[in-house]
Amino acid sequence: MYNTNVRGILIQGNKTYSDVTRDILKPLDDKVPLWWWITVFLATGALLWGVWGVYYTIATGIGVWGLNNNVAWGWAIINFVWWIGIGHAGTAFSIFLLILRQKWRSTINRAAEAMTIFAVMAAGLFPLIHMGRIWDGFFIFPYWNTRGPLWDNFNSPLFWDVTAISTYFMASFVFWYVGMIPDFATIRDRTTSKIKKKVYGFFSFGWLGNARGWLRFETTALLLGGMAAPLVVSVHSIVSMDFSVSVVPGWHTTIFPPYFVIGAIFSGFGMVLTLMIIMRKIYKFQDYVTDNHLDAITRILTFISLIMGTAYLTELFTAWYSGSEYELFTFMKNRVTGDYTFAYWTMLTCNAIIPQLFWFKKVRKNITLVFIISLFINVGMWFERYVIVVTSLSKDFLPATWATYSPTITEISIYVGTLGLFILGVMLFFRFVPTIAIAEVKGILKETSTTKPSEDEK
Amino acid sequence: MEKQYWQSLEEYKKLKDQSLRENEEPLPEFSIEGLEESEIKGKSSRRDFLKMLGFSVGTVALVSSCQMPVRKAIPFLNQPEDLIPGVPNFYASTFFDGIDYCSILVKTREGRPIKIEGNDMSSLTKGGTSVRVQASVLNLYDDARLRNPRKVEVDSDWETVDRDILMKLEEFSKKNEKVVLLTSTIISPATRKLITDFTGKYPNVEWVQYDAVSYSSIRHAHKQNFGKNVIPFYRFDKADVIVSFNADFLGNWLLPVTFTKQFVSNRHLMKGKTKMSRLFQYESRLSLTGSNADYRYGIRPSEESAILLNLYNEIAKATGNPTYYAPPVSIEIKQAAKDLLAAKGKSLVVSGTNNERIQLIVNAINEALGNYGKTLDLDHPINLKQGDENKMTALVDEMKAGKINGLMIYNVNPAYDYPDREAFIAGLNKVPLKVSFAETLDETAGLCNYVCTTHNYLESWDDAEPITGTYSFMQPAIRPIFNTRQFQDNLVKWAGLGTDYAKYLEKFWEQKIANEYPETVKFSEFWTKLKQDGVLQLDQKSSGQPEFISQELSAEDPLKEGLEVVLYEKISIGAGKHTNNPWLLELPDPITTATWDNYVCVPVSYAREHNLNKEDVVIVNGNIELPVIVQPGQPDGTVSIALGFGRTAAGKAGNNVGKNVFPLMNTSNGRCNVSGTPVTIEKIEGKTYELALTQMHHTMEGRPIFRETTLKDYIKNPASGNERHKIDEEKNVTLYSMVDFDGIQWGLTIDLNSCTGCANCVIACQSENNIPVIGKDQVRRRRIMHWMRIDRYYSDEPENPDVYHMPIMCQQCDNAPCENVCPVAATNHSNEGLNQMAYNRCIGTRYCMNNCPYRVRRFNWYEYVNNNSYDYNMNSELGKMVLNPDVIVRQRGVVEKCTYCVQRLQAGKLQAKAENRELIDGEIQTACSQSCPADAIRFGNLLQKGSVVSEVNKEERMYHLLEELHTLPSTSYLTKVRNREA
Amino acid sequence: MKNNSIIGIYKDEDVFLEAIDELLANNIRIYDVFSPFPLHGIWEKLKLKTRMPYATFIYGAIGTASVFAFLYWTSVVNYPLKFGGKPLNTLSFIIIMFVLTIFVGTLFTFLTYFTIEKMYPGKKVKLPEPRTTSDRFAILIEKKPEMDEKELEKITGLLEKTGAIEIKEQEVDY
Amino acid sequence: MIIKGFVLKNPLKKRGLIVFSLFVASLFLSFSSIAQTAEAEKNFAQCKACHTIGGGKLVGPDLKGVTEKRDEAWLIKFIQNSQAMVQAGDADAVAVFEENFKIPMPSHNLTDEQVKDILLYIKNGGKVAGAAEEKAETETVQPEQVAQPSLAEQVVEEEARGRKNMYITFVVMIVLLIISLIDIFWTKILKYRWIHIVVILTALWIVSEVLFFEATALGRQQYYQPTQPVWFSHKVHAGQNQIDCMYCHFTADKSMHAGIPSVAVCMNCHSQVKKGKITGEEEIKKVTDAYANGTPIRWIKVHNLPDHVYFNHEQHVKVGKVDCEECHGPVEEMDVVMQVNTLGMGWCIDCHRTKEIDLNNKFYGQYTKLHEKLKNGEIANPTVIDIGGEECAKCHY
Repeated sequence: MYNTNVRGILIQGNKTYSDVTRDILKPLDDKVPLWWWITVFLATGALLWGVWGVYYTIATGIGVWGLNNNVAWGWAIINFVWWIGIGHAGTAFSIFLLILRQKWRSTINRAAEAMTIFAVMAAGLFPLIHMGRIWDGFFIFPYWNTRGPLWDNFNSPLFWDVTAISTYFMASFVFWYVGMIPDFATIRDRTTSKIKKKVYGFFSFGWLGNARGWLRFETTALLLGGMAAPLVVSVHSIVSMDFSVSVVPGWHTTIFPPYFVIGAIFSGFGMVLTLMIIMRKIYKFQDYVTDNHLDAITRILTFISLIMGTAYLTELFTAWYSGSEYELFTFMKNRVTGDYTFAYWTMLTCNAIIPQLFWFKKVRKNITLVFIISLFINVGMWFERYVIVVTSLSKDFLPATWATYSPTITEISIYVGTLGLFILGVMLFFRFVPTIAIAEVKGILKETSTTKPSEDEK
Repeated sequence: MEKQYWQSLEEYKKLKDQSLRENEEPLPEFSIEGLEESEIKGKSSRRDFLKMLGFSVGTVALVSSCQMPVRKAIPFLNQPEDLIPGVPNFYASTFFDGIDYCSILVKTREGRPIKIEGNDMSSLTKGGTSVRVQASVLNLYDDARLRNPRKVEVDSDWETVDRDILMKLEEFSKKNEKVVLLTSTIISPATRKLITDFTGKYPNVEWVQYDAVSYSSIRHAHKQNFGKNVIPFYRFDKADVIVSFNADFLGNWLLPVTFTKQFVSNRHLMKGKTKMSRLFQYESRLSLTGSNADYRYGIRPSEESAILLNLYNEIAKATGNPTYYAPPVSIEIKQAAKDLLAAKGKSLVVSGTNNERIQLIVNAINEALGNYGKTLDLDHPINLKQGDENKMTALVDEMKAGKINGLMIYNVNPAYDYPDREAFIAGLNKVPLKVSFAETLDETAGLCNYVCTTHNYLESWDDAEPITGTYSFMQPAIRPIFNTRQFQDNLVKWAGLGTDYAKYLEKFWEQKIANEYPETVKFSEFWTKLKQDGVLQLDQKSSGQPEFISQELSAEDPLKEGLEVVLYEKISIGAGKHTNNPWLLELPDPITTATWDNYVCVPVSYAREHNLNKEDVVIVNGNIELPVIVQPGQPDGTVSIALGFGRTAAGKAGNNVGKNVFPLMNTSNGRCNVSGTPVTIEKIEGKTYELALTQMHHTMEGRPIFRETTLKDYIKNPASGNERHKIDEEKNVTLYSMVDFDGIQWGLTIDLNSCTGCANCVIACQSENNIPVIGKDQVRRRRIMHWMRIDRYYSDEPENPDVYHMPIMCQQCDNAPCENVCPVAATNHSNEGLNQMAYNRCIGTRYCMNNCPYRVRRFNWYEYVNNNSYDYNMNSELGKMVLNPDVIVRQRGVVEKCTYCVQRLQAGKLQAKAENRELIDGEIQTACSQSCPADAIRFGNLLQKGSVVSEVNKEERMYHLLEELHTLPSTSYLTKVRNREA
Repeated sequence: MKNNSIIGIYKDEDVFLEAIDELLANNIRIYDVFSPFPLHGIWEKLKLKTRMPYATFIYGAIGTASVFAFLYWTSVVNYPLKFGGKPLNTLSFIIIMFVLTIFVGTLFTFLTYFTIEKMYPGKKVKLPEPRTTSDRFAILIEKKPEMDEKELEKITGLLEKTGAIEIKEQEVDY
Repeated sequence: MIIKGFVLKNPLKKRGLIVFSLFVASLFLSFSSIAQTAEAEKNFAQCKACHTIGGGKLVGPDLKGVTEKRDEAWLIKFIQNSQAMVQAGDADAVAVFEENFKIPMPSHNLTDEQVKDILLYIKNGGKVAGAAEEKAETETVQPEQVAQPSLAEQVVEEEARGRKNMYITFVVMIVLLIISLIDIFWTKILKYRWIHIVVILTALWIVSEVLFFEATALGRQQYYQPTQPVWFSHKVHAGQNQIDCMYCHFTADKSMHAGIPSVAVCMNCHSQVKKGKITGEEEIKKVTDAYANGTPIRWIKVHNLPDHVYFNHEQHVKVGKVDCEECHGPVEEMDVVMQVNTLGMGWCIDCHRTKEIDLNNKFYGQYTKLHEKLKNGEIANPTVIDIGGEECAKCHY
């Protein structure tokens, strides 16, 4: 129906419908491979270390982190923003491309959305444990109480954060789950295992696949997508307002919302790239996640990277143009030069310069290089948040209060723990959920295959 | 009430013992963790106080067992028939620890002192206090305090101790064997009389006064020049030109609170006043006074006499006095000489160096300028620092020779602070009867056979005569917590003059008044008023200006090579008397901003040459290992180290903090001087020691934070140095309408021209607001909890920088950035312009801390109460009694900050309402403004017409900190004006 | 819904779509259609419509209004507190209203979806042809009691003619 | 807040209000008629503990005719500080002291004018001229109060019953919830799903209501009624004997704490009154023993606020002129004191929102804008919140 010739063939290998089903469900049906166990073991270990970190923090006090009177936010917030950024890819992929009717998203969106869910889960952990009195954390909800009743401060970006992130998580999860229902039904109807039939039957909510069902399904998906699309913009805009609403030099800037959203999509796509390359390698999904897909992502990344570079330069320009000595100091003497030069230039190199290698077709086609660059982007985006949070706080208005910050082992453990959580989540997702949206792939099979997909399994 | 109390106490004890036997464990209400049973036995009803511990509950059941001081002491402000729980009582009293004097008011709640305030009726301190005075209330609740008298290292009782000592005393007296009473300087006329009485009874007793840091050469020089062994009363308020040589009179020298009051009284530039004094400071380290000087010159200690003599010659030439040979010096003195000559009779030259040669030159200069009788008052001399090191040296020699049979030591700790402490200890060991009158088992008390455990000064009766003719009165604000006895009580008892010093004191005064001032009517009325006021001024007939006897003046040749050490007393712990006070230990030094340690301040040039960096470790004179601070303003060829550290028997907080440098005292010229000992320092390669500094960056980076101008410019344009203010005001446009206050808007102003940076406000705030002490490690992590801090900046010349002290607390912004970002509405704005902070609502996101441009918000990173990791006063049942019951102790995970002492505001408003009247300007004061010795901090209602703050805010010097951010603070600052030619 | 149906099963998407056209052209009422993925063309042919977008719009509108009402009431009427010199009725409400509108819209849309689809966790269904969720397409034609042999034969004939690989008659219940 | 059936309507609250309003009314009326002696009546309340006017001797002598018997100046001095006079050796004072078994009359913090007023009041035979009718009205109410002595107990009973009902309902709802959940997924006995839904929703609603109610009550002590070490009845003292609250809790208008009286205060009367109406000698003996042995009685504090709340009695009693009953309930009807109000923040705020401030207090003169608004008619009656009574730092610091 929609010409996707621009992108060439989306699914390679002349798959039939049953091929698709079989290929995608293969990881679920096969014996659990050793590497899976090893990864899960390592991830669980990391997670447990993180759980220790969280326990230690809550039991002893935030003092176990390296924060101080001046730098009251540190790794926790850096990691929070980093994870939230990564959590943008899924929604950006599936929703923007859904609305734009980009068919090539079909093979990637499920994994990207899963990534979103786990990343948002990891992200959501940080504001929680970051509270000094987590046991009173429910104060943040404007619930009816017997204190007057006393409500919340609706001016606070943290309150906006709470609403935005919970909405985002809810919307992403619903969107992801609704999309999986037909696939669960496929497993339900196909499997021979009784347990699987029961479990997937339970989660498939009694899916039929009749015409009316599909109509409502598609409409719902479009509606949810339509509503979630502004969320992609708003969530990270609101996260950026945590910073830009404040008076701190280097934070107090109007460029933050677009800059953060773009940055989030950048880091999200970077992470998608990382995961996709691993996934197609392990599961031999080259036919589904084709080189063309990767090529498309790298092109987008090149473009975003240019925007990022522009944003960095704009920040510098604004600082200079504002004439504010505080802004100027933060940018010129505390980022470009100064104690945090390393972090700043790492950020700039990884985010704005290295991805420019994608201009070269040779680089784009070299999967190893693409993989390495995608890792660089992840690192660069982490440093971006580090630069924003730490440099601004450590040297702000009154020089007498300046202080440096370095993380403690507890903070590192919690970060590693969230990495463990994320990887564990992804591993479970690989194992128990069809990693590619079967129904959607089948929907585009016809248009993109060279032969009839209706043959039985080959 | 009184009788009943005693009755109940005895019975109470019985009941307690019974219940212990019956239940095998203490009743829950009365159990107190942390104090041993034996330690508090006999004081059982203290337990009720212990129970109350700071939280605002103040259980009223205590009425029946609440105790007052044994005798009814008449409170200062109002006369309650009784002690009312929940209502503070104020007792006028006096702080004197043998070194510093201050007239104070003691605020007590439910019978326990919780705060020291300045007594503004005192003609000397005028309501000011110093950090040590503010923090002294914590010494009352020091865990290191002895609970009982001791006999040979074990607790004993008074009967035994009395019997033993009396027996020995009589024995020695019969045999006429020498006993020495070694005390600190005693300024109490009654005690002096008592000692005379005591030595009258026991003629074999000799009285020696000893000061760890001695100023005896001033007395000796005046003896030579005027025939009077006195320290004149300096009048900095009458001096237009002050030239000070190593006299840190704003920080430590003699009467710092008085001198600060005097000094700033001549420097307030309000309501168009354009005259202010000029201070020249020649000094061998960067002192607090030097940091406030208009002209400051770094000199080597050995250069001082030469410079002074040159200065003298310059003046003598102009005044026609004889001149003497003076070695040439490179230091600029022309300006000082010119100004001094221009202000004859209105100038003052002082030197803090304990060197007779120097003091004689100083006297000669002052005489040549005609300052005696004008800015130096010989009729009302200062009675502090009466110690004479020659007597002490003789005593130590005699002790070593075994000629001393008894030594009674009161209020001094020579085993720690005597320069040749080994000699003292060796001598002490040869003395058969060693009696110590000490509150804690300090280094000296630990070596004694008997420790007659003394009261804290807040439990004692006494009087004081800091300068002749001006009296200050000390009365107990609490009944003794432990089984202790005042030093004077012992003497009274042993001399057979009764049982009780209080009665002796009253009789002494009755006689004194009857003899000297017979016209005074009823003594009982006089006595009541004295206890109410706490201070007394009695006119002394002037004996006339004595004849000046010229002395030959000479100067030593300055050293050119090597390093000379300058020892100094820190603003916080002084010479070691307060080393166990955690508040003081954690008080950042006003100059270095270091807490908890002493260190070697080395000059910038020396550090550059020898590749020394901050926190490198050096060995001083081959045996003292100390970290280094590269100190701007430290003169070349000198290093400075603080005294008072390195104590081994101070208590849990003060033990083994820093190193003892008393052995480095300079005793070369027969006097014991803090400066001038040649030292060597040697870097230990690769070894560093992290100091607990509160400030890492020392310049303002050209930002308009601290604004200053010179007097010349100020006269031309009162807004000079503050031009930014107008521009910022004009730029202040807003989307929203301005906040509209009705009736009350609290405001605070800080006059940077008056503020000396003495940090009194920091401790006053800590004491008032239950601010925890967090220890060295946490300070290193930059988590100090002080709500109020004093930022210190240097100007760009590291060799001799200008120093800026800037007190900063919550600015109570009307457009507070912190308020906007709190998600749970824990901080918001009150209708009185306060930036409120509801601790119980806070969930600890710390967003407000980030968004406060002034960085005045503090986070409770850990539970600092009842936590063994933070074993300071808040982890001790005794120490917690100092907590202010009106202010909550914050939980872990909560952000806290200055509230303009909202508890005081509420109490003050309530008083006005209850008395059905309007608020009077100045009746409500915050803790910091109440006791500011420099009158730099003023507090009041901005909306009240004619209130001090609203008037001050009209000054052209007024600006708000970071006003370009449009935070609209309620706190304002006034620019500093330096009295400089250019 | 329980009835007896004639089920035609197809293998190929194109054949299946043509078969539907054929059946509709022959005035045979198609009871339902099953496919492994959404076939966009079918809905128009079967004249299927959904009013969910309207519902979502209403949810959103209600969300916006109620959130604003809540914010206004709490911070202006019920317990007014001053924050940083901002007016009580602040611009900040816009952000919360925006986000919570989406929240309300999303939540109620998917609840509506599950409700009208009568889907819930653990619901058991028996598909007329299990392979329709994988690689088969099915057309269901209700076998009404009033239908005679001829009509039935016509239906099966048509199904066979349009390329059904299997035709069965069975009682369906889903 | 709690749905019907769980709500405990507090009958005390209403009755307390009536009593209070009558009290206020009588006060007000008498105040307006002869201000001076009305105050005297109030002041005389503290005398009533020991003296009567023509009612015979209690602890101290009958005061009828005392004004004729003694010189006014002497009386003023004696009332203000009797012990000082005794010790000073005033013959009359010593005589009176010894006549009355050497029970010292506590000194009173009254001005000369106030004492004169009281003497006038005594002269009038204990009546406020012109206010007799109102007084009668108040008196007629009093028997009613006394006639229903079990009000406090009723509340406790009702409260207990209510709680029991609540817990039962809670358990029933949980069971219903589980059953319907099981049925909807597994057993499927009931065909009509909407019943399940209704049951589940109702159960969830009620369960969360109960949980909310319980969570709110955490750390609060409404209806707390501990047994005290001495069986002391406020009903007898404050109710029947009409002793003024402030006679014993004399610091309530001076301090943040109302103060629990020392044993010495009890002994003012109980050095004479050795036998109680209800408990006989036993309980009073505890008090006299405590006094003799010097062991304070360890009362149990009934009304407790959390540490983070600063509450000041002086502000409310003296400045706000809030009656004791408004917060403490009708203590004069309670044998054993019970906390009748929640003392929660919402409860405080509710009062602050409605309580009008006394604009006659000169302190409020500085609120010029408020006065302007008042003049312009923008505000009718300024309440506590108009001067910041809703703000954090008024109670939390």
